[in-house]
Parts: sequence; structure tokens; C-alpha cells
Amino acid sequence: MQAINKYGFYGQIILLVVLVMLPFIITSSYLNHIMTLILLWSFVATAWAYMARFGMVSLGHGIFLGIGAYFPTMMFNYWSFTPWIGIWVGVAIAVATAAVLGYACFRFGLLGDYFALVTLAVAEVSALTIMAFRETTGGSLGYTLRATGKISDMQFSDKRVYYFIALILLIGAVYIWRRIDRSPIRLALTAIEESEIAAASLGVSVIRYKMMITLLSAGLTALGGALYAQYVTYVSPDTIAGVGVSLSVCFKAILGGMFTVLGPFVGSTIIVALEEYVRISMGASFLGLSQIIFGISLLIMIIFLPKGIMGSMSLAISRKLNRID
Amino acid sequence: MFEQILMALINGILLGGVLALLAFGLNLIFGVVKIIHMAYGQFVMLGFYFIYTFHTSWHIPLLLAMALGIAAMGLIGILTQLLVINPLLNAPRLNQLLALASLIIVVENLAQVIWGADYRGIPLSMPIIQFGEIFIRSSFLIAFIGAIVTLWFLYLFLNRTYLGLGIRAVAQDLEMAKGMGINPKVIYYITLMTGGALSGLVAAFFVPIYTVHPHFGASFTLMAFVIVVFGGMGNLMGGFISAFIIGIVTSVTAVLSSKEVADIVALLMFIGMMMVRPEGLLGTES
Amino acid sequence: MLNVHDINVFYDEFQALESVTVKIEKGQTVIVVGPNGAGKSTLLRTIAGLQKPRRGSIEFEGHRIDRMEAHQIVEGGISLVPEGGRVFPHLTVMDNLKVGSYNKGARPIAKQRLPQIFQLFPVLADRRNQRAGSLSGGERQMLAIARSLMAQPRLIMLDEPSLGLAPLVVNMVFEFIKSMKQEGYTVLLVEQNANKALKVADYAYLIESGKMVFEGKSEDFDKNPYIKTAYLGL
Amino acid sequence: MMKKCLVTVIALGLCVGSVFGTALAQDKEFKLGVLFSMTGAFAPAGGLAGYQGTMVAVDMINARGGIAGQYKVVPVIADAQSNPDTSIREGQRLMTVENVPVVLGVFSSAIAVPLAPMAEQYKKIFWVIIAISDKVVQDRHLNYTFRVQPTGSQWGQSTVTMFNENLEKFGIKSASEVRVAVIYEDGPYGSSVAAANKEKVKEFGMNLVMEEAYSHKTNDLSSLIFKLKSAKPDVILHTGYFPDVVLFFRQARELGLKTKAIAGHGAGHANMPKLAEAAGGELMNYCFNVDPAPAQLLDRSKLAPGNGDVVGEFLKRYEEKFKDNNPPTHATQGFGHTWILLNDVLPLALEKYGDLSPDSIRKAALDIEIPDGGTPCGYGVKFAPPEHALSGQNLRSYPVVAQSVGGKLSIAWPGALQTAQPVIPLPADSPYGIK
Repeated sequence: MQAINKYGFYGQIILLVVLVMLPFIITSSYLNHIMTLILLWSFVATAWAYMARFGMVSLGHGIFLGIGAYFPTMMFNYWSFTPWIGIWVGVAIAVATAAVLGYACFRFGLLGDYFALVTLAVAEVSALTIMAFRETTGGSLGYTLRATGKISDMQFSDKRVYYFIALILLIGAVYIWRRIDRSPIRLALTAIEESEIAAASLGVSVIRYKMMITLLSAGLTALGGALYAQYVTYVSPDTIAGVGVSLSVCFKAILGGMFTVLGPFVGSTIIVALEEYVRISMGASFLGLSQIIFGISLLIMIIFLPKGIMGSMSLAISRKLNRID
Repeated sequence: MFEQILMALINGILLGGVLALLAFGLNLIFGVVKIIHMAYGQFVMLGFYFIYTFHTSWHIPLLLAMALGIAAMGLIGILTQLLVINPLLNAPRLNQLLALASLIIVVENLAQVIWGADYRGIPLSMPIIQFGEIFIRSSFLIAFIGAIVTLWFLYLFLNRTYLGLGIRAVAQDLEMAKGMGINPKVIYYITLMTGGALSGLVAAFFVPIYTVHPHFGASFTLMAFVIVVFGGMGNLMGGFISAFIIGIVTSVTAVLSSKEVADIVALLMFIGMMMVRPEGLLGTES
Repeated sequence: MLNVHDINVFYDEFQALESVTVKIEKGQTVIVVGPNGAGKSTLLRTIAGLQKPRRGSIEFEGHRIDRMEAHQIVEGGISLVPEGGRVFPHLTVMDNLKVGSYNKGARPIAKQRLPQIFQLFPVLADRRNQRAGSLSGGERQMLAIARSLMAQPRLIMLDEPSLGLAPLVVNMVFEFIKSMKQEGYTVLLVEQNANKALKVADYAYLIESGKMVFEGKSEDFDKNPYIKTAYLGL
Repeated sequence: MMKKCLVTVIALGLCVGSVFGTALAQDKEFKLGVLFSMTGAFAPAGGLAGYQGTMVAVDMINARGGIAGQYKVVPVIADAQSNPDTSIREGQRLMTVENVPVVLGVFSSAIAVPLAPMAEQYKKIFWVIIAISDKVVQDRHLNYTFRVQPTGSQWGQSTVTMFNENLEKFGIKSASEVRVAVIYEDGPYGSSVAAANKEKVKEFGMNLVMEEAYSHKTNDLSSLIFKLKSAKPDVILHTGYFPDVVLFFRQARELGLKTKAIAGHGAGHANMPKLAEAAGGELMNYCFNVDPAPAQLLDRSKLAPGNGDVVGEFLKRYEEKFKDNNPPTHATQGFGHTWILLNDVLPLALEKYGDLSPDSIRKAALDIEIPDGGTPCGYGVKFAPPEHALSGQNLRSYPVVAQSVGGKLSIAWPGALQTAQPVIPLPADSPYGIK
């Protein structure tokens, strides 16, 4: 075990150095854009996995992304309210929404599949709401952020600023993950996941602990959505709310391995890179083929790496080390 | 206003028939294999394309083309079981769900490669049924009758045959069913085949209503789920009744406000039901 | 007839059975006694094919069955009455019996079999259209036994048939097990209630923590001082 | 952990490698970025047809020896996948990694709107050839974005104007007696057109009895039709994509909607033959549609000399390449608007400013003036200068209102191009006609 930790520590230092250097080595703004997206989605997927790894599999994080993305954008467009503050308003609304939803779910003891299905419905509600209020939100084909180019409006001439914001957020999310691991919350939540009734009888406040992690996860997800909107300057129910994006966040975390702290990052990297790679390498030579290959790759990964890439890898490594020991 | 609501009410009942049809296959797969078939709407899309190809390109009479389409979808169901579900039978539920979600990407783009991006439809002139100012959509009426007949046949199949009994046994207690000499793999294949064929049947009823394109299926899956879970997973009758409840509620709400608000109301009803009675309308606690 | 040879069974990393060997001759009633969690149910589940052994072999009438699927084993003539009368609660009594006759060998004669079963268990005949979930514990146990008889087994395995039943019903169950022997069934019975079980058995095994610690005729069990104090309460 | 780093590096490496691998260019080639939604929801609505039209233009220019007989056109094709998020990535890739001077294409306004500022940032030409929403150019004072086709408001204005000019056909004298309903899909395209509809309706003093938007992905329009029935409009102005248009026509018939005229505004309504094929011909009969005329409908004698042959060759090549002898209007737009770039603007840039850099192309585009009938699309070209509210917009393009009668299209408006009088109100043999 110690060997793994040692490797892990050095590996993470190297990874961090590489990530900090990368935008200075690669100057292509397209690749910088892709890397920024990878980091942003890694951040969101990590926040999602906070809940999922304790058995609260949410298929509805799209609602938090959507709230985080739409509120600051709309406040800025309509009232010129600076996103520097607007983002936090979005996060606060997302946390409040999560509080209502989470309390309702946990109060009624929704678990497992039922929780997943309810959250899936919630994701769809978020997309439909955006469409129903089409006069203000732009409806199903989206909404563009007004461009000013001012730093006070969170618009930077060098787009790499967002890369570093996303990187800092991701590091923060990883740090929080570690803190959760070392706190009593983890023990409590693990106990709750094993048996809710048993945990409750031991005096663990089931709802309180579940709520804590849910609010944290929702808030960070909304922050990710808000930054995505400020960065891409375009929001639509398909790209930042709704079922599709909620599922794609799960995809990233699960393929990377949702029980390991770097799993969501690895998953996001691989999925985004794979998506770009198949699309660009196939180009328009055979329309639709690139997407088919992308879909089949996902399918194969899910079938053959059920614990995710990091999960399967750490399992393999620990087996190997055990053999050597 | 009253007349509008009355029309919406009739419309809602008929819509319920269409939704009920949509929910049957999903319900069966859900109840027996315990898998959330995220790509069910895409199967309906495939079925529609099959019928279109059989009828338009191969010049097979429409009703025969529909029968062939249903058979072809049964085959696709078997293939899905073989290639996607079998390897995932013991995987976590979330992985199963995501695997079927990635199947959506594959199926939609496969449809584009095979049939191209164009919209395809079979022009059918359905008779207009009119009572004074009230119009009844014959395309929906047929689907409504179809739903009732299908429910009856499914009931007979499940209650009068050994295979149906096997399906119900596996749905309730997989391990005990194995201990009774039931081969669950066979049951799963039969279920996926039936589910696939039912998606083909839905496609057949959709022919006079819609035109098909590669992204046709997406809008149907979630509502079908809501109906299935609302009515009680695996309970065909529950799904049937809840289809009508959802159909009427959405239809009337849509006339009073908008389609999106109607869908939101339906989803909120669903969420509320999950909170208060997670086993659904007619479901039994397990 | 049945030859379980040196099997190891695991649940993930937990070893439930270690080097277990059991032999049953045709027409015998054999019991396995032992405390809770000793691995009795695991043994039956493994024979029924619901659990796979990591080591060892199981032969039934000369054929290896340890690599077969559960449904093939039922077709081969082994039928399991699960613990707690685990019936299909949402199916009617009638449908539960029909499920029993699901395997190909049993289906053609199910119609003739049914009246015999109803004769044996008149209470089931009365409740044939009731949901099995609405039966009492004893009735469920009856149904579970009746259901496995529908499968035309040559070996019938019962997992704790007396568990949780009223004393009067327990007696009925054991009377019934006795009568099965007379009908020519081979029976493998797993019981905590060693006292009563030994009275109907020809041969017995004692299992503790996944290992067979003692075996012999029923009389040998009665004589063993350790068993006497630990299991027979004498 | 090391392995993971390795995986990451490899994944990124593959990505970079593939990008640079295709980026090696040769002399005397002109790289043209082509960005369309060739898959996804917009592909059937016209994204794919636009792409196909563009490719025919590229083939034809290359068959003539390239741009000004010197530069071979090498298209760098990217699929926007009907997803704004993907199209932003692809736009960025084309402009920075592939370093193309011109990105051309885009079916959806939802994609064109966020791409235009990007072109501005990288100083690359964004040649918009199908998206029509006003918002793409309006009040943005863009320097590098050019749009050949008319704006959405022109679409919206033309139908209302036509009805206003034909009031007597409704049997009324004053515009205030006409009951108008405006229904539209809720994206930038639909709302652009509908806004212009409403503006003109107000201007003429018509009676707007209903307006409602819906998502183009909807699978049921019956509630909208119930509302229409009780609003009892004389004229229904509809803007939508394809499946929703078919759904509307089919459901309206079955629910017994009656009115005096139905007018569509491009996109879904554009492809009348396909609509008739998918939904049944009698539903489309007597419907109006606004669009630049598809090539096969143009009166070639009215075009400038030589242009008629270009149109003829386009139709022939399109049929050969895509097995379709009746290309939708989006294919014509794709072809014609690409042709203007390759055949007129680029040679001028080369001749006058010496190279094919984005800035030379931009200057050439602002210089160019083509009179009416001078392009394969029928209309002329004159781009609005940067100080104009619609900078980059072709001010000489206009749509026409066509009516389909018995499967034959005729031009009903504007008067100068009219080939037949509009048939108003809907006759009794239309399923929507009042009997």
C-alpha cells in the first residue's frame, strides 16, 4: 500500500507540473480550448462523484449546471450584473434548489434506482423550464452572452485565464475530496450506504450527512456550469442542462472511476480527447461513422472496465504489488 | 374555453393510448431484466425506418411491411440482449444504464449512415372523424384501440403460457426462478425480443402520425419511463392506467398553458409519486 | 445417487464451505445439521447450481453437475425447497405450482400431477386462486414443498422447512417428510432442529463453520456426547 | 499513476498528431474551412444539403483550374453535429490549427451567432451561407463576417406584405379585418422571422389574434392547433423546421383546422417535394413559402450571361453526385453563396490586393458589387460596410414568396418576379379550406 501511495504522490506532483506548464508549451488556442474544457468537466465530474461514491447516484446534475450557467448569464445580459458576483448568486440558487430537492428525496427515503429516476426527471424538468420561459432564456436553441471584453465582466483577452481558473477549481475539488476522506462525514456516509437503518440506530443523522454532501456537490457543479457559460459565452438547454449533459457527466466520472479521486479527471480527459480525436480523424469522410465509433468505444469501456479506468488500474496494480510482496 | 378543454380531454384519452403502447415494451424489459432501456425510443425510430424501407423501397404492402418491421425489431431486441445486456448482467445498475445510453449514440448515427439525414414518412390519408365541432384523430384512435388489443394479448401471453409464467417468475425472484428450472437467459432473450417487437408495433402505429429521422426517438423515452414507473414497474395494468392519467393531464395542461409546462407538470407528478409511493400506482412493495 | 466430493465454496473472499463431502444413496433421507451460518444452506445452493464450487466435484446419478446451470440441474431431477418457504408472492398458488412444473420433463404430466398434489395439501386446493403472498407461513412452506414436487424430482432438498413455524405445523412438516420417504423420494434435509430431523433420517452430517465435523447413522448421533449436549439439548 | 499520465499524454498526443498531420499544406492551394451540421438534428433540416451544394461549387471551381485559374481549393471539412458546443470547438480548430483564411457554412443561426465574434477575434473570414437570423450580424459591427443570403426579417416581412397587397382576395377592404396567427419554433431563426411578422402585421394594422412558439423537437402540436382553432385566423404564418412542419400539417388536418391561407418561412417549408413525399401532397397544396428561389425554379433568361449555364451545370453535377434531381433550396444556397466567394470575391482579392489573406478577402468583399441577376442565386451582391447596422450583410439579396399549386411552384411575390397570381383563400379541395 505504501508503495502505491509513494508512486501516487510523485505521480500527482508530475501531473500537476505538466498541467501548469501545458498552456505555455501548447500555444494552439484550439488545443487550449479542449484542455480547458477537460479541466472544467473534470471539476464537474469530481463534484458529481462526491455524491455518487456514497451511493447517491444523481442523473440530474444538469439542473445545477443549468442554474449555474443561466442565472449569471441572464443577470449580466439584462441588468449588466457582473458575473464576478452573479456566479455566486447562481451557486446560491443551485444550493437552495439542492436543499429542497435533497431534503424531499432523503426525507422520503428515496434510494438507489428511485433516486436515480427522480433525479433524471429533475434534469428533464430543468431543460423544459428553460424552454417554457423562452422569452427570457432563448428557448431550445440557446442564449449568447453579451461580449464586452472587460475583465470586470469576467471576459479575458487571453482565454488561458480560464484554463488556470479551471485548474485551480479542480485542485480545490480534489482537496475537498481528500478532506471528506479524512473527516467523520466519510465514515458516516459509508455507514449510511451500507445500511441506512443501522446507521440511524447508531445515532448517525442520515439526512444531515446526506444533505451536507449533496449541497457541496450541487454548489460546485453550479460553479462549474457558471464558468462554462462565462468561458464558452453560449448556453443552451442541450449543452448545459437536461438529461444529455447530466448523463455525460456520469459517463466521465464512471469511465474514469468514480471511487478514485483522479478518476473523474482521467475519465473527462479520455472522453473529451476521444470525442475530438474520432471526429477530427474521421472528419466528414463517412458521416456519422465517427460518432458510431465513439459510442462503441464508450460501450466497450463500460463493459470491460466496470470499475472505471482508475478503479481497474489501481486494482491491477495492487494485485501486482501484493504478488511481489 | 369549455369546448377547448373538452377537445383536450378527448385528445388526452387518445394520447394515453399511444403512450400506453409506448410503455408496454419498456415495462416488460424493466420488470423482467431489471434494466433501464435508455435507447427504447431509438428502437421505435429503427422500427419506423424498417417499415419505411420495406414499404417504400421494397414495395411490400404496408400492413405486411409493418408485420415485417415488428419481426425485425424482435431480432434487434435479441441482438441487444446478446451484445449489450448479457455482458452487463452482473454489472452495477449505473453501468447498465450508461451502456444503453451509449447505444443511443450508436443507433442514431447508424440510422444516419444507413438512411441518411433526411426525414422519411409514408404519406397516409387517415379518415377524419367528426362529431359536430369535435374532431377525433383517427390515427390516435387506431393507436388507442391497438393499445387495448395489445394489452389483452400481452395479458394472455403472460397468464396462459409457460413462457409467460417464466417471465413473471423471473421478474419476481430471479434466483428462485432458476431453482424452478427456468433458464433466465432464455427468458431475457424472449423479453428483449418481445420488447423489441413492441417497439416495432409502436413504430407501426406512429406511421400515420409522424415522419422519422435519426433523432426521432429521443423525445419519447423519458415520458415512457415516467409512465412505467408512475404506474408501478413491471405492472402492465399500472402502466396502462398511468398512461391515460399522464395523457389527459398533459393534454389539458398544454391547452391551458404550453407543451413544456404540460411536460413539467407530468414530471412533477411523477416526482411527487416517487416521494409518496415509490412503488407506483399499482406496484406492490417488494 | 448424489456424490458431493471435496468442495470449496466462496462468497467473494469469504469461504463458506471447506472440503465438504456428502454422499446420498437412492431412497435415503439424509440430514445435515449445524448451527446458523455453518454453511448448510450454501451446500444446498451449491448442489442446486445457484452457487459454483471453486474446487471439488458434484455428481448426480453418475453425471457431473457442478458446472451445470441451475435450470439444467432441475431438469436433471433435483429440486430445492428454499428456506422460509420462498414462494413467488405475486403469483397465485396455482401459478406457483405451475412454475414448479416448468422444466421440460415435468410439463406434460403437470395436469395429472395437480390433483395428487391437491389431495396431499387440501389447503392449497382451497386457496388456488389466492396470491401466494397472502398465505400463512405454514401454508407457504406447504406450497414450496408442493411446488418442488411438481418438478418430478428424484432428489428433493429441503432448506430448514421448520424455521419459524408453529410447533403444530412443524410436526405436520416432519410427518410429511416421512411420508415422502415412503413414496420413494430421496431427501436431503438441512435443519437446525436436529432432534426432530434425526428421527426421520437414515444418515446425518454435522457441519460447523463450513466443515463437516461428524457423520454417521442417526443412532450414532444420539450417542455422541458432544452432539448430545450441543445440538440435542439432552 | 505513471500509466495514467501516459494515457493522458497519448490521448492528447493522438489528438494533436491527427490535427497537425492533416495541416500540411502545399503551394498554390487555398484551404477553405467548411463547417456544416452534417449529422444531428439540423442535418436533415438543411445542414447536409447546404454542405452538398458547397461541395459542388468547390468541384466546379477546381474543374475550371481553381481560383482565378491558379489556386486549387482544398476544403477542410468539419461537422458541427448540430451542437453549438461542438461547432465552437470546430470553428476554433479550423481558424487556429488548420489556419484557414475562410470558414464557410453554418446552417443554424444558433451556431452562427456564437461563431461570428470568434472570427473577429482570430481575424478570419466567416462566410455565412444559410443561417438567416438577424442576430448574426445586427448591431454587432463585425468586420470579418459576411452573409450573402437575406435576413430573417426579410423573410418575415415578405409574407405579410404579400397578404397586405392581396387583401381583396380575402374579400375585405381594410387590413384591420384580417385575422393573423403567428406560430414559430423558438430558436433564433423562428423568433427572428416571427418578430418581423409581428412588426409588419402591426405596421399594416392587421389583427394579430394569436402568437405562440414551440420547441422544434416537440412530438405533439395538438394543443397549439386547438388554440388556433378557437382563434379562427384567416392567415397562419408558420416558421419551423421539418418534422414539426409535417406534424403540424398532419395534426391540423385530423383536428379539422380551417383557415384561408398558410404561409411558411423557409427551413421546414422550403423543401416542398420532400414535404409532399413525407406527409402527402394535398396537405402542401396552395401553401406559400418564402425563400431564395431554388436553382431549378430560376428563370435563367433573367440571369446575367453565363450564370444560367453555371446553374445548369450545378443541377447536373448535383444529380450525378447526390442522385437528386430536385435539390432543396438549401443546396442552392450552399452552392450559390460558395460560388460567389470562390468565383467573384477571391479572384478580386488576388487581383486587387495580391493575395488570399483574410484581410485582402475582406477588402475585396467590401469592394464587390454585383447587380441583380449576376449570381446563380438570382440576386446581386453588395455587402454592408462596418458602420452599417447590419455590417457584413448582403444588401441586395431578397427572398421570394412562392406558392405550391398541384406540386408546381410559382412565384407569387414580389410583383416584378411574379409568375402566377397567388391563390387566396384556400380552395375547398385543400384539407384546410373552408367549405
